[in-house]
Amino acid sequence: MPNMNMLQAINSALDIAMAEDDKVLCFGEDVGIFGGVFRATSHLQEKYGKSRCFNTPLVEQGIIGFANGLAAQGSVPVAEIQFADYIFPAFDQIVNETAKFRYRSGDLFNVGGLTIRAPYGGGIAGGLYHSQSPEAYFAHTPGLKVVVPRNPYQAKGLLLAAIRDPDPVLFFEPKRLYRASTGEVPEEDYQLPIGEAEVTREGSDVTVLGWGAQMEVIDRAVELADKEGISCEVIDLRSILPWDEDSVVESVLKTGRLVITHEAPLTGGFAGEIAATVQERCFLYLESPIARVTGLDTPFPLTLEKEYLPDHLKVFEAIKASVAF
Amino acid sequence: MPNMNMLQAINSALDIAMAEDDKVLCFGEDVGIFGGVFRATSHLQEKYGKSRCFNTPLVEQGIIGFANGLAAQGSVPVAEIQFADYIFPAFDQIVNETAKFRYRSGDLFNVGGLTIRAPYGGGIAGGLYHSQSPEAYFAHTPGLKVVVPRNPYQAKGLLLAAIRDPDPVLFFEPKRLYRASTGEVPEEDYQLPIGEAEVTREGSDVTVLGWGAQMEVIDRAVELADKEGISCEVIDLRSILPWDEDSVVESVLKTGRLVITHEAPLTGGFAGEIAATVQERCFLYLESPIARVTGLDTPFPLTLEKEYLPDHLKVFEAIKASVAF
Amino acid sequence: MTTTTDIHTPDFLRGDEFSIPTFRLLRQDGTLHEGAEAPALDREQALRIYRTMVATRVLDERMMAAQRQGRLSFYMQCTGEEAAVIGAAAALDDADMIMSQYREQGALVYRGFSYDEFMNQLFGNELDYGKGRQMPIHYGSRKLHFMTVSSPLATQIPQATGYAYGQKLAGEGHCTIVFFGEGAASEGDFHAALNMAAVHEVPVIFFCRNNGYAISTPSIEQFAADGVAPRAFGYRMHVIRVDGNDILAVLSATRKARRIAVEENKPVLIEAMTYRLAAHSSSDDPSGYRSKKEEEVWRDKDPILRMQNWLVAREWWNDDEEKALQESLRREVLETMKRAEKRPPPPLDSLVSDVYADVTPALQRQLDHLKTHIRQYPEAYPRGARSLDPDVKPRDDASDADNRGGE
Amino acid sequence: MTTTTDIHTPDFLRGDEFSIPTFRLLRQDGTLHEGAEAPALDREQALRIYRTMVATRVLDERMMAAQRQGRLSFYMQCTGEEAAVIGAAAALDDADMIMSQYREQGALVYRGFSYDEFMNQLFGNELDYGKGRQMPIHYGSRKLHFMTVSSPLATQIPQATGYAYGQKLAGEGHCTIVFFGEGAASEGDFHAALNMAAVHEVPVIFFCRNNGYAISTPSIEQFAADGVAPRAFGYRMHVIRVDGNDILAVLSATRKARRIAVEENKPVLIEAMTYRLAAHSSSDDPSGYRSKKEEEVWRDKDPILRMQNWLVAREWWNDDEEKALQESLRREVLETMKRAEKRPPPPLDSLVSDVYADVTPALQRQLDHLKTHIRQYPEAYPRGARSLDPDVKPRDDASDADNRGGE
Ligand SMILES: Cc1ncc(C[n+]2csc(CCOP(=O)(O)OP(=O)(O)O)c2C)c(N)n1
Ligand SMILES: Cc1ncc(C[n+]2csc(CCOP(=O)(O)OP(=O)(O)O)c2C)c(N)n1
Ligand SMILES: [Mg+2]
Ligand SMILES: [Mg+2]
Repeated sequence: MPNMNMLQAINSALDIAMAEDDKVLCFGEDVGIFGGVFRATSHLQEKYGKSRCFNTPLVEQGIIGFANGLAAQGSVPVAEIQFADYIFPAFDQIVNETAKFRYRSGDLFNVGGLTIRAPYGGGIAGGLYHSQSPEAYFAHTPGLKVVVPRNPYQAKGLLLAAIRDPDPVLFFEPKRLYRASTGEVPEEDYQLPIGEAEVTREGSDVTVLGWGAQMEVIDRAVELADKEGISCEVIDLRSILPWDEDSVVESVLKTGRLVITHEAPLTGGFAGEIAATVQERCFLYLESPIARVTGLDTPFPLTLEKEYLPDHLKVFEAIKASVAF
Repeated sequence: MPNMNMLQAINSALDIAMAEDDKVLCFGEDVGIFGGVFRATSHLQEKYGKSRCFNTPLVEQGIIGFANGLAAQGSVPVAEIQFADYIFPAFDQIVNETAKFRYRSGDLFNVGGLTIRAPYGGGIAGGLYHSQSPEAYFAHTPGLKVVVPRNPYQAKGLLLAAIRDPDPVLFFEPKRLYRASTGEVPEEDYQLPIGEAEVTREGSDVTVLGWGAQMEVIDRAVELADKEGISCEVIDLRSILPWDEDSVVESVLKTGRLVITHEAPLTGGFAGEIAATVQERCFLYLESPIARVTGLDTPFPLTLEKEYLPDHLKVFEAIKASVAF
Repeated sequence: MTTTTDIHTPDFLRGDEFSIPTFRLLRQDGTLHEGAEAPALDREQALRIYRTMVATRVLDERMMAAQRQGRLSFYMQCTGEEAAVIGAAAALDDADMIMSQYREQGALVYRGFSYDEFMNQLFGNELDYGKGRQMPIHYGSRKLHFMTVSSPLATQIPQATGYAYGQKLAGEGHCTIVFFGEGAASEGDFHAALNMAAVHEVPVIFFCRNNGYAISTPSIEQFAADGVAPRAFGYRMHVIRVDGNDILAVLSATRKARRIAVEENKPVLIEAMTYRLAAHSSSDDPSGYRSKKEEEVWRDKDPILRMQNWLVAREWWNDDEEKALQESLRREVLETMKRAEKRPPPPLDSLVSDVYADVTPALQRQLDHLKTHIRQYPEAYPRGARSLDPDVKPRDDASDADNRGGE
Repeated sequence: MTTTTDIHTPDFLRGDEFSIPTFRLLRQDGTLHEGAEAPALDREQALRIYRTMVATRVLDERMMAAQRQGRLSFYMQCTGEEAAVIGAAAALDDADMIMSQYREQGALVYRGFSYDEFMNQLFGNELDYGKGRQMPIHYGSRKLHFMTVSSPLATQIPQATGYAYGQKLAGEGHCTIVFFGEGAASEGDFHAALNMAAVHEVPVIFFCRNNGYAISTPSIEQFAADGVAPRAFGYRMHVIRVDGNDILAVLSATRKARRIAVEENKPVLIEAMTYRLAAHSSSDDPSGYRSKKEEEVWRDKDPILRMQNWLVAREWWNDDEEKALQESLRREVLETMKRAEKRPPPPLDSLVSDVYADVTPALQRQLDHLKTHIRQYPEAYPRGARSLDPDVKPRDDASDADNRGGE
């Protein structure tokens, strides 16, 4: 099996999807000949022609409006938003249109073919507008699916699943892992399930939950905890919407403790939803308060990014506090 | 004290603010001579002239972009979005610009003068696009304040406070109460505090929390509970962001139980944030799981609106379940 | 990039360098303008168009009356704009996609949407294709290639660009027409849509109904320019302005637009100058923002009468036929309305279906919980209860209609 | 509404009915075009402008080099567009508001922003007005009436309309100029801004730098029309296209634009035709999407050399002065850079200030919690730890610069 970084894995998924189905199209700002500013769409225009892989004008609301129309027509658009921070001009098209297309028409029309890819997250010295993690904004929107991969293998399998999923999917790619995360990735076609969390490590004392780039942070924290004799169960949520309540609940029923971490600000972040659900479903089994380790309730900073981010030390401290409660 | 409905109370607040300060401007779609589709800005153009109260072209992103610029210049814009469902085209201007203006400039510039008014919520046979409650989308955005009044008295006092607040405020008005809710409202100027919840009824068995139009629903549920001998403490959160954690926690430490209700869908709704925070701060005092009574995780329906909405019976059942746990 | 001539003095253009003329064929009295030539139109299609216009008008009048009686929560009329909408629809292939704003029911009538189908949507009953989820007038029909209406303005415009791009790739010779008001054209989505369509050479017809108002806002407060048409120059897009009350001109212009779209893969902008004769919607009262006199001027330009005059002059139509048509249509409206009103609401399960292709486990749990609750309080939820137990008689309260929004 | 002439055949306009000429005064050799007249410009202002252009170029060259050495995480150059930006700034009153996109540092230099001030922002140190929160090049200055740069494209354009509306109400005779690229002009916010400015008669100058590219996307994939200028017709707005490498033409056009804006309260659109000579940013490599040959063509149109030729011909400038200026500027860049690099980061408290006018109790709790944590692991947070205990030496890792984004 070849070794790939996350960008290569994503490129491979797009390549397979486009080769298999003429209806799959990739477009967005600079995704054509340049292959996107991160090069996720490299060589696709060469291979599949300008009508299937192309630059769009610089207008996110137009990109998603166009993609909604294409999907309603029966095409399978994979639209790129250059940075997740720039998805907001398309918020109306996503939240009022994409999400509600099937419901409002009584399933006469749907945009299930649509996938929206966007690099998200911090750790790259990007400041306010190249670092945001907007998953929670979309997770409050029935009709959307939201998926975040943690490594190249996951990225390829989940992206292929997203493209073929009968519902519209927002696919947020942890950009600080684009080149940093590498691993074995099958060259051929495969899919990973959407809507299912994955237990990446079993343990008994506390459940530690995250997604995307935070999984690496969690792994480091859990190693520190391991050295202190704390046995952590680790869950990668993978799908933020719909999320796999049952797997999380099952784990917490076993460990009695839960630490959730994400980069987005605390207030209104998706950890709140998980904590609210878990406290309800595991009430009598919880041995300590569910802890959230997140970004601060501020815009994303630059010089003090390290201080802002929920890193392994902060997660480690939360694990210890949870177990010691 | 005169009796006013909520629209009259809002109109009175705008009138006072414009009379007092030349820098206050009101604008939006149809707010000029027509006074807005709900008539909240009636007579303001007559009184203060077309340059201070006017129709804008039909473009929400422009209305808020324009308002941001005006506020940065030192004016005090009160922009109306005709329905909260139509605020999403302005999402980028609000979330990336309004919210981050002061922070990103190190306080060189700010848009603290800005107030955005929008009617929100269901119960008027409005279906998907005249019923939404989008407060949670904004509550995940540090830098914004989000306020929701429950009756005419609150509406006037909170709106005057919002206009004068040094930070940008989103002011969501429960439109089903516009004419339905009436009460005594002072003619003169007064303000109610932003960021503070209000205990509207004291009780000992369970805390019931909501905002806006849900407060009426809660009142009806609490009466039913009262008849069954359940003593409810009722809290109107009033400010969703920043929210008054301490008052809520104080109440739950006393009652040991919490039921939260909002019209927006469950997943990612603001009740999740409150539940997550309260379970952490009141862990050892909770006698039952924190319950959330909300809209379903679907777009807002029409014919089956009654079935969809978190009405007094659903809140009542949740109260009973919480106490019986 | 641009290759233009040079100037050496700083002369600003002012936007008044040119004006866009209005294309007209038919006078109000039914005669043609001098030099005008009617488009090819046989009796059959002419009558299909005319009957559609009358059927639309009758539907609108009756349903607005029904709304005032409280039988319906909300309604919007096409009145005054029938020629613009129906003339455009008649110029298309019936399999071309139509994306409308909300005031284009005439196009649906033209394609064969029955009064029964209208009524089911208006009353949100179990036969409504939209399953009673959207407000009245949010029609849609897959078989008639008419995209379900969505309330947020202008969102359909870039969607039309995308839809048409897909049609171009599919290569079956179809195009998309997208309708919108001169108000909606102020949205950012308008700019996105036209620019992308021009860059990507998409077979789409942008059809702007410039009816003078966006609710209460007159077009002079909507834009400073001479209408919407001049914007086409900014995209190097084919454009025409047409008398929107002139069925022949609209038909002719849209036919030509369709040829440009389908044969050259070029987008086209049509601005139809017309007037919203009725209130914006059943929630609106125009007396607060415009004069009766202004309305009268436009009532004299009624597009249906104009076509009737033309038909009568050709002896394709007469008073008796008119009377018979009106009567049968009125009867049909009342009958279908009664049928639709009586039909039960959509089943409770429709609350959670179609959010996703499959109902998620969490949604199923929410539905189950709701069912338990409704069984506990059946009187409080007559519609839901009836769905759970079909023998329960619906006992809807009329308060929905009183409580409607103000838009 | 519109009063236009009538036509009776369906003739579509195609957008090629007119073309917008380019206003030019100065040839590359420093002589004026025939018939051209230089704008009023005394030696002092001419040299202020020229020195600004050179200071901008030197800053850009040095900082891009510093970025390549890993001293800086990110940089963007104005190179090739100095005449457009600085010519426009020079035409204004120094108290007019400037809202820039991000490539307009020349306007800041013109207003007197010092290299020290630039460096403090670029290195995000404790003296950065923006408190180290935004990426390099996001300058702002309240005293110089230069709005802090914000990365989301085009958001500043409707803000400029609003700002200028406020200026009009204030009645002090000021206007706002807003800069943006031809790429950003595709955003919906552009349409909103120009339309609202025209309707509300706002003293704003929309200044489009059409430099041929938006990152890798050439302008022919950005729009089908002849540039951005023709869009003005859609708003009935004054418009001029100007040679953006011609300082005299830009100055002259913008002066006239300012008069129209301030005296007539009318918005104006200026399209400056220029070229982005450097990469989009330090993260970009243009060799993947454009030819060296194309770049060479534009290098021969260097706006600074062009002005130099003009100045030298008038004997307002000579080689020695040039050499001395270049040397002193280079020295100053290096000195100020060293100073800025050494300065400590902003204090830890700056993480939570300015979110609101006052720090909320919840944010204060989050900060307190963070402080406790940092005290526990000071080595892991050298910047934060130093702020808590100023004696701790900063031990920043250089990985920031390696890990930068790809834009
Ligand atoms: C995004 C959005 N903003 C506001 C509204 C509320 N609204 C509904 S119709 C309307 C006026 C539309 O005017 P126009 O586009 O000219 O169409 P017309 O009603 O004249 O046919 C407004 C403001 C909406 N539906 N969507
Ligand atoms: C809303 C938004 N979308 C995308 C980006 C990413 N981006 C930054 S610069 C740029 C190109 C801008 O091109 P143009 O406006 O022509 O300005 P230029 O760089 O040529 O000066 C893009 C796509 C952004 N910053 N904001
Ligand atoms: Mg209109
Ligand atoms: Mg450019």
